[in-house]
Amino acid sequence: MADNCILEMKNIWKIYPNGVVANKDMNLKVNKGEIHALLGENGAGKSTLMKILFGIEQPTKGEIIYEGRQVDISSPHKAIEYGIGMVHQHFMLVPSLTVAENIILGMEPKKGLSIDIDQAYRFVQEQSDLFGLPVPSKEKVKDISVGMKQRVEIIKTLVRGANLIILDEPTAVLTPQETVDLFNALKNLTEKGKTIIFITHKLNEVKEIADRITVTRRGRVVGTADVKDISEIEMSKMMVGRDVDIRIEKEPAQSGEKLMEINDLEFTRTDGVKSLKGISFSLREGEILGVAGVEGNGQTELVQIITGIIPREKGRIKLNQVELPKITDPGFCRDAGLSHIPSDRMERGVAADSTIAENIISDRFKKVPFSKNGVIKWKEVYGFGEEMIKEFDIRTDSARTEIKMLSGGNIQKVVVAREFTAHSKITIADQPTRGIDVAAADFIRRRLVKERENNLGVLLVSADLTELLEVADRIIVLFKGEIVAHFKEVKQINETVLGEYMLGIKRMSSEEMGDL
Amino acid sequence: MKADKRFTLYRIGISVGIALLIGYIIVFIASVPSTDIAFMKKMKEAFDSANEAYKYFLTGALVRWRFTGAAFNQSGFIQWINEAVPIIITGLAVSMVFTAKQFNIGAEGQMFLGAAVATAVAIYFPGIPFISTLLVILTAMAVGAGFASIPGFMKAKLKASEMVTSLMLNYVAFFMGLFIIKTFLRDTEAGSLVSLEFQQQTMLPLLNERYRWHIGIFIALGMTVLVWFIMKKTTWGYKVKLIGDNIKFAEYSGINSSKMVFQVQVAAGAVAGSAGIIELLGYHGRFLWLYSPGYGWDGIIIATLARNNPLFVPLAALFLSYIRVGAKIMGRYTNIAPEIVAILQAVIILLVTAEAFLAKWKQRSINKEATQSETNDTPVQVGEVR
Amino acid sequence: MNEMFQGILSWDFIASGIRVTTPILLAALGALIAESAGTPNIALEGIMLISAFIGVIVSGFTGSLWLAIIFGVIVGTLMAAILAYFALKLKTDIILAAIALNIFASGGTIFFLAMLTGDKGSSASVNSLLIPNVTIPIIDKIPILGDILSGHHSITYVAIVLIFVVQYMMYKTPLGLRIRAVGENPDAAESVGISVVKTRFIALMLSGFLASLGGLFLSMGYVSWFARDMTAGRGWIALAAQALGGLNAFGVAAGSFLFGFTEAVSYSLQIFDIPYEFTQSLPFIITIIVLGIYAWRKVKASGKLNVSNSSVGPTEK
Amino acid sequence: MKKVLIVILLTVFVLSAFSATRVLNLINGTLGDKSFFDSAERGMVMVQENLGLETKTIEMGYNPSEWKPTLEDMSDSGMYDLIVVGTWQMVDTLAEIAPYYPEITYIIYDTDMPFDKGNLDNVYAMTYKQNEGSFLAGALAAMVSTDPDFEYSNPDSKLIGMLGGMDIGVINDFLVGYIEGAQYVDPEIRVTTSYVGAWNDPAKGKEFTLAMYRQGADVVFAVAGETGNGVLEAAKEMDRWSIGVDSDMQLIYEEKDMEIVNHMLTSMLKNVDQSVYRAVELYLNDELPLGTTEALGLKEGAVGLANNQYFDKFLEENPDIAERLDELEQMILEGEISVSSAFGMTNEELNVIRDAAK
Repeated sequence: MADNCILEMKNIWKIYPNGVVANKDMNLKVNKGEIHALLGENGAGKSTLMKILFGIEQPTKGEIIYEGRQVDISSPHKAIEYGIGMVHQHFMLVPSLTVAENIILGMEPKKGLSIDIDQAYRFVQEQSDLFGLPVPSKEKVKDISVGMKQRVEIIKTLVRGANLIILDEPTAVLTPQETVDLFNALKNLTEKGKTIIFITHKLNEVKEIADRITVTRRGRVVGTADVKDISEIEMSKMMVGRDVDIRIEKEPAQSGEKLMEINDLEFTRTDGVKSLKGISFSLREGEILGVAGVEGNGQTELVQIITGIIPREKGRIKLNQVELPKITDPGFCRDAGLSHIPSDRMERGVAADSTIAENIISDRFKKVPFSKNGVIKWKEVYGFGEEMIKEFDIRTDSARTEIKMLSGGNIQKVVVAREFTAHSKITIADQPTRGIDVAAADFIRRRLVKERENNLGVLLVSADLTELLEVADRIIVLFKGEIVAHFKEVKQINETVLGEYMLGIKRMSSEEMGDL
Repeated sequence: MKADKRFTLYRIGISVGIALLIGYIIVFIASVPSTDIAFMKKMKEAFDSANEAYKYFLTGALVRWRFTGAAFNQSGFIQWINEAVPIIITGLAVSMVFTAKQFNIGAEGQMFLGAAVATAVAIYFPGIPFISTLLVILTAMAVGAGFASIPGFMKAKLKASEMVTSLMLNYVAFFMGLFIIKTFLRDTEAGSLVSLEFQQQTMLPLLNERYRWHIGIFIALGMTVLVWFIMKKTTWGYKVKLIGDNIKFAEYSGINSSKMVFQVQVAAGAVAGSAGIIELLGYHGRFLWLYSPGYGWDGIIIATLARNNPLFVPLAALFLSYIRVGAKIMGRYTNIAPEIVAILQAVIILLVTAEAFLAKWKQRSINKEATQSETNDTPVQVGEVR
Repeated sequence: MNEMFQGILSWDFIASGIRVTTPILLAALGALIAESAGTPNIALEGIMLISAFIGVIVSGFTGSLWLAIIFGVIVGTLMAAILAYFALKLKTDIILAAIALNIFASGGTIFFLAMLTGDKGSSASVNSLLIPNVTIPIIDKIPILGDILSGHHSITYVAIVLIFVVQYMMYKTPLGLRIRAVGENPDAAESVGISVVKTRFIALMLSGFLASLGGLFLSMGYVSWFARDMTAGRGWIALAAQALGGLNAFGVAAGSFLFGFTEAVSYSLQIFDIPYEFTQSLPFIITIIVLGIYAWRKVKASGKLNVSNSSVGPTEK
Repeated sequence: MKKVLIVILLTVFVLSAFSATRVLNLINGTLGDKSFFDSAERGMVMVQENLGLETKTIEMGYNPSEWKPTLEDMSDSGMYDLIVVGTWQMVDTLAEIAPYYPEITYIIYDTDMPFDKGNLDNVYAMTYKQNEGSFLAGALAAMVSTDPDFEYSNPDSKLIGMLGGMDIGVINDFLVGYIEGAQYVDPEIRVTTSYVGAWNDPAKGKEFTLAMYRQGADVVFAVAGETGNGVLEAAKEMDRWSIGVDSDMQLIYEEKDMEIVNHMLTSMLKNVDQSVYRAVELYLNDELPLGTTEALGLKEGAVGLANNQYFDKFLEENPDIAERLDELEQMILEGEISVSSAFGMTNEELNVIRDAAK
């Protein structure tokens, strides 16, 4: 067993400059040729540990032993030299370059001083044949699908001679079918002698593919085990430290008046792709409408148009009986009674250098009691901030803490605290639980259900099909800018059914869909 | 985090120290005599004259060194305060746009053109004490605001880089200002291109007649409090901070970012517009700049040193003007050119803004704090780091 | 009136335009490389100034033209390396660091000039050398073509060649590919083992190298001495030229020539009764207008009006 | 006897040690312009070398905000007995400060002082009749421009030029003399003028001059301080003529670049150096007419064309030009020609003169 060990990370500590302790004395042992799952909630420290292994971050303390020798991985360049490759959660690709250029970047074949581009295409062709992962080498990366991008990423690490491949939550953006393809490819790779570390927080995937697991929690390693010796329940206990009641109980929907009406919505992206092709649907009081779809099929545009961030090309939107103007104005939408939990909290949901309280009042600072005659009443603002911290269980010592000092889950709670206390009739929740720990996610899902019980409407866009099936009352599926399916009875379907529609394998007729 | 603020202070202190040390070394090298004498003697002489130069540099603004001994240097002190006035104002203006993360560096042009146009009012409007002074300053502010609206508009509506446009406009403002003075306001009796003299009653009251200590410093401090209030206590200031912190978030929260970008640039332009005319009203009594005096650029240094906090702006400006006055006094009494102060300024800016400078030291202390609290087993936030 | 057109239409005018363009072009190409790497270099002004100064001082004190050129280029590149060190290693805001270097260049050159020559205004008392003009043998004899093509300063020819070299480097060589990758997605570059810091260091140093050639041209060709602040905003204008031309060397060259010729026209416009303040503002006003139109077209194309989507100009990273 | 001698010597020594006059020269710009301020500095060197006085020069730079504190601080320091300043730009400042320091004597050159306002009994002012000297320069330029014998002239275009640093009184005083001199010799000659707007931008000076040469000017008169150096470069590059100003620029450039010297006709001297030296000498002899302004012109030798070896050779080769210049100079000295002055002219009056020469 011991001589089979390819990697050992010993007593790793990582303290970030902002004081956040991501890794506390973590240990990890990986055997050659296995698929080793690194399991843990977001914020448990598994991504940081892998960043250290790949040389992106430097450990504060600790040592790494790779193939029997102690190594100092000071940069990704070093890691690649040792034969360590990593496929990141957010793809590390240059959109305006071609697939081939992305793959050969840093190891360009040369003819004289220039890049030998023909040689590059040949090389990419050879390699993708070798590993059975075909890619369109002359296309620009910005034009290819998510699954394809991931393939490019894997080839990128393989052509650099990676023997140990780290995959950081690779299935998060994939459809079930694409996930199956990926798993097959991974098994194929281990047969060729490659070792794989697989980061995830999805228990079913671990069961399906991994040989061994290491579970992490709050920056510490809880334990390592063979997958066949451990049940999902045990795993989840190790992950969370307590039993989690995964199912959310809820009453059947009592839908009332139409809150939001979308009519024949169209949008064309700057690259000329028509990403919304005449979408119509409505949201009623007291229901959660789920929107499913593979990323890039129009969900982002849909949400951004409804919330007034980008202008629509055609179509009409009514919020609470108010017609939305053509110009972009998120403020108008808010005034019309719309709340919005954005998909990327750091991009749009918070201001990182501002305090928690400042973030929570961003949509209501003009109103009493937060300001009067244009002068902000900071006492009221911070008082309210403290209230929200209590109500939404934000883990921090004060409302004066800057957002950047919080963990992802707590940041999302700040966003949610603002959006759920805005007293809006409609809430658009775009990937509301992405990348946060299970407890926080659970909390947010329950709040969404509570909104619905208060006779408000929620539009839930999520890539997490389990979440959709659990929380939504109705689900529509978007494929290439069109609604291809509508499920009125969510309880009767499962992930696989949804996946078929999401990939465009099946499509409902308008009669089947019924009244949207 | 406490460590954060503490290390910012350390960093500023150490940066200033390093800058002064580098300056000393340069002065020392410049002081080595070229005569053919023994090495040790040369070193001794250089050491003596470098010390002499630094004595003037560090204390000259406050102390007058005579053969008979030291005395308070009233003129140096007043020059120090007077010179801080325009750069406090431009520092405030720059800190406003920087808070909104707008790289508008047009304060120089706004200040110059504002002063040139307001000169007309100062010459021709009947000299009513206080009222006409106020009117002159308001005119300069209006001109500064108007001129700032060009890059503001281009950024807000056309998304043209405000840095390039505001820079180009500095040149335009300079030439327009000179043109206005030359064509309409020129004193034809004068042997140089200067405006007619201002109305006597329009001039700022003096605290000290002899050395022309004018009340500009109080105007500047008043503006500091005003800008501080606006930026920290009003909804408008909150909006400015928000668009600076994360403009997409501000838009998402319902703030009209284009409007705010435009407004903050115009508001800062108004502040900057008054910087030049206040000095003219207090000190010179007419428009006499043939070269742009560079106060807008100084504003950038000061806003940086003050970390865009209006309350720190006067401190930074007083610091800058202190070392400048010191350097000039040094230049008068020794052979060291006062331009050495530019080298010090550059070193200070580079080090003060270097986030990673002393970071290892800081990290060590943070690590210590963090591991300590870990071993004490108090709960510590576990963070996802972006 | 007549003389005016004589002035503009003469071939000397074209030569004048090319001469005015040369330093701007070199610095603008430097700006292009730095911008492509995602690290805008606004210290070009200071780098040009320092190189102009070093060239004059070294040639004056050693009498060697080659030493002057070598030192001028080395010091200019070194300035860019200092910028890179502070921006990339010590995490100073790159724009503030560059402003600091510009302050250093402006005051430092005067300080050292006074220290070395006793004068604070110009290096008039230093017998500095000139980098020679080049006469192309046969073409020189052809009437009009000869006037246009031959007899320019050596650095001018170098600058013209560099337009192609830079374009080739950026779009055909591994280094160019890496610089663009680092500029567009540094994480992606890092993930394949390209050192982002190193690549940006190289890009900034290349930009410093190009700008320092522009500086040497100013003091050893355009005129034959160093004068305080003699760059007179050319480094800034180069940034504007780059903003006009985007990330394409030919576009940037076109932007530089637009600026150079506008300025040359403004010299000739002197002869009219137009106040010189107007003619001298002309190049800047035209730049603003062109930038405005360019930005407006981009806005129209993208159809988005929020500031956060801004994608014009050098502040973008 | 010997003892007495020693006592006397000692007394003289001690007295001189305490009373040795220290002279300060404040430049409201920078040195290195090779013309105006450098000339003043030469005067100080002469004072030091010939009169044995201790001197110091401070360059105050071009920012007016620095000037008054410097003058004030140095007056206050008690280290100097005699302070020399120059140009009109220092008038207000000096008028304000001089009354506070009656023990110090101030000399100001190239400008008048408001003596009628009183209280300035420790100030002596000198002005120069640059219009007289420029008259000769203009005449010379016109003759050279229209004479087909010169390699660098094009007699078809009756056009000469002047590059001014700024559109201000002193410079226009040069211009008026220059135009009148040129038109006196040839009424058809036209004079083109450019103002750079800066005293220290030779690169721009060069481009402006090139534009004038392109337009057909044969001779350009550089009246722009340091900026004017660009004129000399341009003349060399385009093979045309230039005329220097204030200092004898041919002598300054002869070591550096003979090509430039060969393209210069001469320089119109404004002998700041000699006049400053003269004033200091008068001061030492207690003969300085304090409280007054002296206007120094051709008669006093304060202005005029530089008579160096190059110009002498030129005049030798062109005796008719030499003769005509002599004649004109005599006429000015005898008052037969009275050259107008730009001082006190309104913009309109000035434009009339300028337009007449277009």
